[in-house]
Amino acid sequence: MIDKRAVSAAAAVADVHDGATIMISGFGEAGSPIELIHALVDCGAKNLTVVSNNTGSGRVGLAALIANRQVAKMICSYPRSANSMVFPELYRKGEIKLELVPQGTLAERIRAGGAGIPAFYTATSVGTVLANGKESRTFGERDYVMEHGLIADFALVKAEKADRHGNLIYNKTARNFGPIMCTAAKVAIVQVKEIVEAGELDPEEIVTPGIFVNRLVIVAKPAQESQLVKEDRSYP
Amino acid sequence: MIDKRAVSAAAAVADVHDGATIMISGFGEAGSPIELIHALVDCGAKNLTVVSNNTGSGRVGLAALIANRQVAKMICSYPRSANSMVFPELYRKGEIKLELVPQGTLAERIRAGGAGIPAFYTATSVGTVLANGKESRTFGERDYVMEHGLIADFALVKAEKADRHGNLIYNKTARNFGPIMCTAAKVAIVQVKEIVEAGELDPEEIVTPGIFVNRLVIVAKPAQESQLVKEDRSYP
Amino acid sequence: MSAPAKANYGWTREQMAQRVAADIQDGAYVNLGIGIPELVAQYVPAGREVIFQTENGLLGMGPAPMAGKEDPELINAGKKAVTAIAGASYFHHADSFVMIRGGHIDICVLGAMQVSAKGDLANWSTGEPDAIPAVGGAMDLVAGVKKVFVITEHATKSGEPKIVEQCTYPLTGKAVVDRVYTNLAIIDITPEGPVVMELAPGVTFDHVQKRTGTNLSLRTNS
Amino acid sequence: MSAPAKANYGWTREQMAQRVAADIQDGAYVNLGIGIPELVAQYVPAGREVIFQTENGLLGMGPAPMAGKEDPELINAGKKAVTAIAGASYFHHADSFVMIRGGHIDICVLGAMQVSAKGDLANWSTGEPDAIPAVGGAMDLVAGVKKVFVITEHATKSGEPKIVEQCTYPLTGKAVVDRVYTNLAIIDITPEGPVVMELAPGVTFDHVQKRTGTNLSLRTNS
Repeated sequence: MIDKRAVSAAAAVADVHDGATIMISGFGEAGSPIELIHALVDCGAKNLTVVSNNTGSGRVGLAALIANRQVAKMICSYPRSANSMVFPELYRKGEIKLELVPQGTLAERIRAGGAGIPAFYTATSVGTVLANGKESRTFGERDYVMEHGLIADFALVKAEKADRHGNLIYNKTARNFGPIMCTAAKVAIVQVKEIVEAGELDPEEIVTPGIFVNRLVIVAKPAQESQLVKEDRSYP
Repeated sequence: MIDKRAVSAAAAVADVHDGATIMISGFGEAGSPIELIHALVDCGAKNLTVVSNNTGSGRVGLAALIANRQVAKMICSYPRSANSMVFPELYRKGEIKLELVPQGTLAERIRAGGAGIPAFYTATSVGTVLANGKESRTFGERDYVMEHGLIADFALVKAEKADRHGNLIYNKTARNFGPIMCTAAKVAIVQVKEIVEAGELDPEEIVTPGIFVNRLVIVAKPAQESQLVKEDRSYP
Repeated sequence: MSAPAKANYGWTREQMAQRVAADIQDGAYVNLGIGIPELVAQYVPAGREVIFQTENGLLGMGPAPMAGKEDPELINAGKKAVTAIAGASYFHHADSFVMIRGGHIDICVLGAMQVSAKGDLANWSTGEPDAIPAVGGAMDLVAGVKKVFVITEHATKSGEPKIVEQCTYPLTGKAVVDRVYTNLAIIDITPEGPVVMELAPGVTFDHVQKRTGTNLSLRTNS
Repeated sequence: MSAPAKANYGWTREQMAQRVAADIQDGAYVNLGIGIPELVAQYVPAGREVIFQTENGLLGMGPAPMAGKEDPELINAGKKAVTAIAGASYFHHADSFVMIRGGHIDICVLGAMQVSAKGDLANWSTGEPDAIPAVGGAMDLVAGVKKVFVITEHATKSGEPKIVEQCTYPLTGKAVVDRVYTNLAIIDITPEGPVVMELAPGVTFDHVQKRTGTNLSLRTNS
């Protein structure tokens, strides 16, 4: 019988290896899988490439993973949010690499990776420094750059609810990168507040079909990053 | 105030011009907007290019549009279904053109058109006659062909319910090409069984956000193609 | 579930479908082509849960509905009425082919007109001038799904071999087939060519080789 | 809704936002950048319905919630708490940028560091070696949205012009800006260069030209 529940967050991330590429959902704190990231801090895998829109804030969640020197490279669109200090500090010291990608291109590269599309063309970034070194091409009367699909070894994603098949629904703007990251990772690990019986989620309403999900972890009351930052918490 | 309701199917398709490219939703009869297609038969626009997965059956719906000699070219994946005779007959006589596209490539080309992506690469059709004349390219160790985004002047789509903003939900496997065709057409015309107040559709559940929809037509009790074919009906 | 009928020799279609079903692991995501492949869904072994995808937008396809309960908006890729299991989901066509092209489906089971020694598959067109070409999702499936199983009669009704050195019909994909299930044998396509993994009861290797258009080898239990 | 404060001369930020809002047609789909552009939402003229998109996955963004009613999972692109109107919808990031890249958003309103005579926009990076580069969705917006409006102070705090012959900061996009709303004037970027369409009350063309790094022309009512 299909049952994707992992016994714990620690068990769910235990096989993340040094040098892995990890996609982490979230736009700021909305949709950021803090508990899974903290399990990854405990797991200790190093030299990671992390694909995530931001770089975390304070010293918890993604920022804690970076502070713990587990991340060699960030692929993201906006590495400096309010209260983000860990990444900027390491970046200025040259101790972490950055691949800066326009947000829509980042999203489309992830979607392409999940869809088996190795490359596509977009007008985004044409004529800017972010197009430097990229192949360009004219279609019709417009110039485009070629961008490559992104895939990952693992995705850490936060959703709202799942069933044992791994079907997912999300909450409001916490949906953001979760659905596409589930498609683009070899192993998608998802934390949810609740796991319901198969059939309880309306099949018209499911956002991520279970085929894209490998492991489920229940975090009934997930921490909110902004609250942890306000309390000046750090992890571990 | 935003209100996308058209007064009738006839009014909704009145500006379809000769030579237009029209996307028509449906996989077989599921999701086929019969009443909108019949309005297009009445409208009489000619020399159309139609993008649709099939070519209709019997002498109603899409088959009626073809039988009425309004379609110069079909872009589709599967032009011969059960009970499809109009297209095969004209095709054998050389009186209608066919661009045959693998189903997933057709879907992705439509999605790309709606997403502002002029071209992408796929492994589908590599090494087959459908790759003839297409640019190919190796990424990693695999060969791919380049495919172009598809856009249309109009889309005729069947959905289940809408609100006045044009937000849509669909019914089961009648969803198929509807959502992506709405994104890829300059003017998306949608027939629904019912239009509800804004706010009645759960924002988590909306499949097509209203931004992709231009005109709504209520067809409370849409005909089923298979039933019309069984009754040997034809249109007009 | 219909009881397998007895064939003159070799496996019946139902037995072929049973053999395919036996090779589908618990928890697999599977797409079944139109025709004989559809029979596979009936033979999932007890204790296994297999999720069927149909490319027209349903994951978790269930069996045909009872007569009178058909919903023309709940159909499979063959445009037949189906049902949805608990835990099913609906999605649009581009998302459906994210599953297929993106390598998320574990197995697809397809019919064939010809399979070559190298695993080329021809199953969409006779290439005849008056044929209406129709490809559907076949090329996407063979390009994107992790394992491609073919289920087919070993030879055509007129006795022409379907497993051949080179396909003469237009290809669906090159070097895409992993395993072929026929009424006579189960044959793996390997880098060394087609290997007979199992013979149907009462069928000899020579019998199979005579009905095959390319050299077969027999699996050796080493 | 805060009452516009009075400026020493020209338009206040609130008045600038009002001018932008006045140019947004009924039924438009609009994306507002972070900062001054966010003010625009407050000034939609009575009788018009404008739908705001925020690229982190919401169409139909409403005003900020009342204090204590913030939901950390309902935020805008500036990561501030917002609400959703009746008729709103949520979607994932790739679908959000289908709207943006695909040309479905009618207008975006962005801040600027520099705008060139040809409509080049620089608004994402100073290009200084120790700056942390961060682009967000700006490049996607200028490449994909039908009309790009810029709302900005006419000059920097130190008096440097922001409307210039050539941008010296790294570009967000080339030839993308349609119209610039400053505290001094409304300026269209035309094939013939920047044209002052309207001057703020009490502001002369010469005054604007002196604070501008490229030649302006004045709209002639012909």
